[in-house]
Amino acid sequence: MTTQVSQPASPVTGPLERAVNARKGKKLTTGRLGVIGLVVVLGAWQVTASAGWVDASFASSPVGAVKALAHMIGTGELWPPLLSTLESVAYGMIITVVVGIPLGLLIGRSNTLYGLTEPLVSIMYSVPFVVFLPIIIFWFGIGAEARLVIVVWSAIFPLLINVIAGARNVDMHYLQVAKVFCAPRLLTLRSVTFPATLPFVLTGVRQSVGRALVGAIVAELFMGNAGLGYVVQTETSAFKMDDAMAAIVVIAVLAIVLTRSVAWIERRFTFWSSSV
Amino acid sequence: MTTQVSQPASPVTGPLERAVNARKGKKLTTGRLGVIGLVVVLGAWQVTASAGWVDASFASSPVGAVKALAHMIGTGELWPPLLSTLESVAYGMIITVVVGIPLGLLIGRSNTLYGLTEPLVSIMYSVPFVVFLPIIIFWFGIGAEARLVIVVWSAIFPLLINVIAGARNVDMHYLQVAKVFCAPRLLTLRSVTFPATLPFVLTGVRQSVGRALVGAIVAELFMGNAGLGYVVQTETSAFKMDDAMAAIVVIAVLAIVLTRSVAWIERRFTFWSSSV
Amino acid sequence: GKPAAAGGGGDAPAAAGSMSLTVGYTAIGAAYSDLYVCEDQGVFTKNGLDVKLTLLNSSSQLLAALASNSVQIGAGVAATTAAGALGGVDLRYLALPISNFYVEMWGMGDITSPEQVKGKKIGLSSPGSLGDTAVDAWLKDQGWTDKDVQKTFLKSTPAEVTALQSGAVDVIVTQPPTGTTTRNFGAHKITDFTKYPAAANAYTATASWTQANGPAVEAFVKSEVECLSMLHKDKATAIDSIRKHSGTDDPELADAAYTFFEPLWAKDPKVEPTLLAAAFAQAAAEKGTDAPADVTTYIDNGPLQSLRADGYIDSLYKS
Amino acid sequence: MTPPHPKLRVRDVEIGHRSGRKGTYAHAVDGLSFDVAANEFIAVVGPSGCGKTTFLTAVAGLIPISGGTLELDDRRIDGPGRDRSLVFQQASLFPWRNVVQNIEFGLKAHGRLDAAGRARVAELVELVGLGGKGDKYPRELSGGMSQRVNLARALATDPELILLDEPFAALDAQTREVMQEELTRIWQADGVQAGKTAMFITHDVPEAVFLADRVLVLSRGPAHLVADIHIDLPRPRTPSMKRTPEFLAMSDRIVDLVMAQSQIGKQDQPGRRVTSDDHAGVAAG
Amino acid sequence: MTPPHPKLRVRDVEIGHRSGRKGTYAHAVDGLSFDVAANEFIAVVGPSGCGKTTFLTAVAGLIPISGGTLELDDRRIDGPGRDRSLVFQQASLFPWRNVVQNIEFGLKAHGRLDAAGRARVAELVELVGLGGKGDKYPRELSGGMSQRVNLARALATDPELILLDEPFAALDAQTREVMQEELTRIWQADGVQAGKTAMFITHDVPEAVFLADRVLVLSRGPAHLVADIHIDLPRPRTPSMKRTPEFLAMSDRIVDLVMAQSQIGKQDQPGRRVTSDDHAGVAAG
Ligand SMILES: Nc1ncnc2c1ncn2[C@@H]1O[C@H](COP(=O)(O)OP(=O)(O)OP(=O)(O)O)[C@@H](O)[C@H]1O
Ligand SMILES: Nc1ncnc2c1ncn2[C@@H]1O[C@H](COP(=O)(O)OP(=O)(O)OP(=O)(O)O)[C@@H](O)[C@H]1O
Ligand SMILES: [Mg+2]
Ligand SMILES: [Mg+2]
Repeated sequence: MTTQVSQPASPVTGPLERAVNARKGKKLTTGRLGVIGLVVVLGAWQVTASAGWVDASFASSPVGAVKALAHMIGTGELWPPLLSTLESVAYGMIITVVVGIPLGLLIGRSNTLYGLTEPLVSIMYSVPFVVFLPIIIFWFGIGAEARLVIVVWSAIFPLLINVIAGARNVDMHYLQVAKVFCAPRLLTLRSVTFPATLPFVLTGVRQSVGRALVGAIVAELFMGNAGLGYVVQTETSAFKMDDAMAAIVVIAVLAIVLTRSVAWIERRFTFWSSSV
Repeated sequence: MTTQVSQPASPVTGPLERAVNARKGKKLTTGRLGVIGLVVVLGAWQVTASAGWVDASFASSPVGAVKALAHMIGTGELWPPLLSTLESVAYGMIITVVVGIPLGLLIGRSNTLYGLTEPLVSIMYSVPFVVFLPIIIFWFGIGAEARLVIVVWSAIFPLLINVIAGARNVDMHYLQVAKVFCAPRLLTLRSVTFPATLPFVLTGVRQSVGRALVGAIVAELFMGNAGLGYVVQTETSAFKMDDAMAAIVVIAVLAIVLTRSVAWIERRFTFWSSSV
Repeated sequence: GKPAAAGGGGDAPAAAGSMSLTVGYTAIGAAYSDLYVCEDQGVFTKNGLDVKLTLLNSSSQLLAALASNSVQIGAGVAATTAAGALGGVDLRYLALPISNFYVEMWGMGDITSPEQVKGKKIGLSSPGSLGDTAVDAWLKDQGWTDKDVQKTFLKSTPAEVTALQSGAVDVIVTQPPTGTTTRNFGAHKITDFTKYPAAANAYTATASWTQANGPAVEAFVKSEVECLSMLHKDKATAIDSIRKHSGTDDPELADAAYTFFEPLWAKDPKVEPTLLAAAFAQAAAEKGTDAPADVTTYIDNGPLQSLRADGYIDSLYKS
Repeated sequence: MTPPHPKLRVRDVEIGHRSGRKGTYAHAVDGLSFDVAANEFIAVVGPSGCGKTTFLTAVAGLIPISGGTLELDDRRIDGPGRDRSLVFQQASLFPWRNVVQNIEFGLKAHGRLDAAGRARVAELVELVGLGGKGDKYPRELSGGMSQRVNLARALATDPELILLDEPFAALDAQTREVMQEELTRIWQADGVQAGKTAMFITHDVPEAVFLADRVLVLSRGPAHLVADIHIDLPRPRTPSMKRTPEFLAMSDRIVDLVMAQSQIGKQDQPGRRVTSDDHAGVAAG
Repeated sequence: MTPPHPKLRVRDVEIGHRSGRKGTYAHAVDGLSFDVAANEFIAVVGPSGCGKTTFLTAVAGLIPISGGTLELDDRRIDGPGRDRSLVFQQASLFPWRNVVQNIEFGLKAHGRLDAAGRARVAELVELVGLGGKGDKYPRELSGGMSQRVNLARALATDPELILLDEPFAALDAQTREVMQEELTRIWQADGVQAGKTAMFITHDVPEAVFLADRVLVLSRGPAHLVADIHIDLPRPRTPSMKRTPEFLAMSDRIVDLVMAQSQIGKQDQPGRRVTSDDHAGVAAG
């Protein structure tokens, strides 16, 4: 994704430097720019809070949140909820990826399966799982198992929808090659449909990671006695907005770290792709 | 997406019939299959409920839900909350699509913008907006405006992430054509990047619709006095699971109808595409 | 329509003298029957108010809604709203229709007495909810700490009941008439918390709004007093409203709820400073700050006093 | 002329495409009939857009025919088979596989990617002049290089029937000559391999004459057979034969036939001269 | 030989590609120098993979050069310009636009899609033999048809410098001849339009000789100039010229030059015979 010398921004200026810096430069820049973007937003937030345009007792402020965070790190209070949340997310993502990608490819490449599952996927994605909480509790209790169900439920549908869409949009030419060589279904799925779908898969995984985090947090909000979501919940109800925001900051950092990992995988596996 | 005679399922059997039925057949089938899939799931649910594997007082049952729904339709109770929810979803989707697609294309085609916004998008997508509810209420109140904010917040990020990913994966050849003819940035975005990204855009819109519905329902759950989510909430807390499930059924039907509309748009606008 | 300007912070009053207001409450249940009756019987309208009732999911959302002036008067657990007051939202407590913890503890199987709950899992709706605060009071009364039980927050009543039934928690704390439903699943009542006095269900508004909208406050308090009297005197009307608003169309359940709440509803809903002080103390302990020495500054009993003084309250209970 | 059990039997074949939003149906091949014997090398020529690719794709089993009979070894073609392979007109390489992996694909699909298979792939990489470029990815290849990978991929599975759709169109003279020679060698079954049948689409008539046992000339679309010309030049053929009068005459005749079918410059621009002298010139060009 | 102010000035040009996961840098063009005068028709030939497309893409302004000077009208080329257009080797049509819309794209990009523009597009559709197929979408086109749309798209903007990368590779003899004639006509600036400069990549040496004022022969990659051959055949040229001895001699000479550069069948297979007789044969083929 990142090495295309043959595609400078238009208009082409300073071709030589560009060609030389292209690879390393761009990577660094993305990281730096991200920091800039964050700093701008945090700055704006701090300014609005300091200037009193928002009430810091509701919106907290970056300074307050960082102080609270530092305190949480200092006392070590941060680690148990963080680990608890990470555990849910990790297990949930493993299940989601292992189940979601092959299933999505299968559904996407079969008109019958697609027809059968399409409305179900729509429903499961569009009905907030909050309304199914009693059933989840009834079947899975309120422990780690139920949290896992919620994380997977939350994470798998964005992945499925993306993988299915990708599999249905695979370039016909690739499939024809597979067909002409009588490639077995599994090989076609693994070596043709999957790589051809990779941009969709990775977009799906990226969203899944986000949704897994949301799922974990919400599970903790809704049936928690542990985890970052639980911290947010209790601190908010005690109106300790700085502490709540500190937990949210941790969630945000998690989100960035997880997404970056996916981006790294993306670069690693789609280097052959021709764009950007 | 549907007319490729040149791509029969492997192995090719009965080529003639296939060629003749290809177009109409497949469309009908998708619809029918979807119904079959739903009926199977509903049947399983009814059986588990009747057999007592789940307690119908928690999980309701299809028969109970349908009865309750019929009653809600009979008394006309259904329409005000349905309209209220639909209104939120409709306005939310208009904003989401109008803002999300161009913004996503812009971000995806600019490394600078991408770098700047990437972590923010990750955060906004991965931090459940539930934790920001107090801030949303503080700024936007608890009326239609706040509901709209929640719907858009909920809906726009899946769209953005998909459109950005699509725009970053546009086939280099297409962009080179645009470049060689010195196409202005706007034309390139509209006539090249956008159509080339369409499969991603539509996957994003599809998810957006789902998320908009979730957003509307959750907004109603959390600060409602109207809408289907509110109905679910009141009926659930009164333990009238059949009625709650009836509202959920309506949400599910909405989900299917909205998704189908997107699928229809998809067929309408990507007929030139070469797969499935 | 959106009730008020956005982003105004806590000091943006609605148009001075406006008689239309939004009242927020934080749970669905018979506890708010006074509001339901006021709306159903046109009491608000009669007193010149244009009131819209709105459900908010938690007391922290209620605080935000009050501070942004999207809700003008809110009904919530005083201990939780007090945390907001300590956090800088300048609140006034206007009325206290119930001054006990109106929740019960239900359990399954062999747990029959409160003592057996030690070390067990308690299902609650959310942190800072009435049930949560009630459990805290009860723990203190038992001489236990919150280490002695395991609180689990499940957000919604059905989730609590499900968790109880499936054994995920050992007991749950809920508002009537939910518990009565639980009985159908084999649960039994272990204890109720009505014996603990508390500023349970307090009506709150921001100081600035209260100052700017004296007539509206008076009209609201007057309506409130009248509706409480209707609850006491007219069971049929009360049950109708309960059935209509709390979603319980089962007459038996509505009756049970009424029977539970009737003795708890105050006739004169004045804000008791001692109860409020206790709420503030609890909030301060939670927050790790000092409780205010004098909570009376947070109380605005003025309208009630004058209603009492001119004999209006008494007149409601004659005949 | 036609053996009783031909390798490939084409009778009144009709193939169509459904196209556009409304799904209108149009014939690309209509009433095409001929037979191919085992071990024959068939070249197919015809005007651009007449239906050559469509027909070859049908023989490969990728699209169904809508009428007539299409039989391979007396069995109806109703899907792709391991006995056939196709050099696609558009290279259609997998961008996520490098040169070697692309060439290996067919063998992998057949479950034959053993040591011998790998050796064959390595040999093919050299053969198509990509030695040392085995680890390049498709987007790093030039047009001609991609086409050669495409060719090598089809040859790797050692099929009985090789279908080639303009495989040399993007190659320079030297590379083209070497490829022609290799193709002939492979087709002639050197060493252990059995003899093969080849069907070769090209626009280069001298190339068709040089390589083929028979040249089939297709009509303008929808394609049917216009001429079936036996090339009785002796084998092995050497490039020097291309300058002989017989060769030139044969080429000219076929070029005339193709030109008579071409849709362009006829009805559209009726004023344009099309003399037999012109044809001869183009035939040599 | 070289005018003082050439249209295009190429001096020691060096172009590279970064490739693979590790981003190794490899030269595709190295030390290429020549000039092109205004209104010249230049044909470029060279072995497959030598760097022709890379160079043409740089002239189009799509990729930067990494060394040397590349000037058009005395100004450094640092991006695409409206004065140039490119016929891509891979047709690269927009699959979401039909034939007419694809051809219109350049005009639309220039903001010149008025009535006259539309008329020109309609004319081009006829000219490339796609009359009546204007509403077809790319996936419904044959290989040759796509290539013609690609050609028409580049011609539609009426550029001063036309860059063509093997535009006729997939066309049959008749279509190719008509296209050659049309290209010559457009280049010669019939009617109101000003004269144009053309740079044309092909593997068909006789075609190069037939069309060009000068044929540039590039070395095996990284490409530099091997020969710069003036073709002094009179214009207008007729197809019959292709059979004259001068023409054939010229072609043979160029084929020899290209073959000497080709990487295949030389070091890789040293045993293969490459005689000048062979070359001649291929040159005519
Ligand atoms: N997928 C398709 N849908 C609709 N029409 C098609 C499709 N593919 C090809 N056609 C049409 O069928 C006809 C034959 O196309 P085909 O590709 O077989 O031609 P061809 O002989 O291979 O031409 P060329 O020499 O240019 O490659 C053309 O008119 C083309 O427009
Ligand atoms: N994007 C790229 N990345 C890396 N290497 C490339 C890239 N494009 C081309 N190359 C390499 O550059 C060299 C020249 O390629 P180019 O496409 O210019 O050849 P060409 O002369 O046009 O060949 P052909 O006649 O086969 O089209 C080749 O070795 C090729 O592998
Ligand atoms: Mg073809
Ligand atoms: Mg090239």
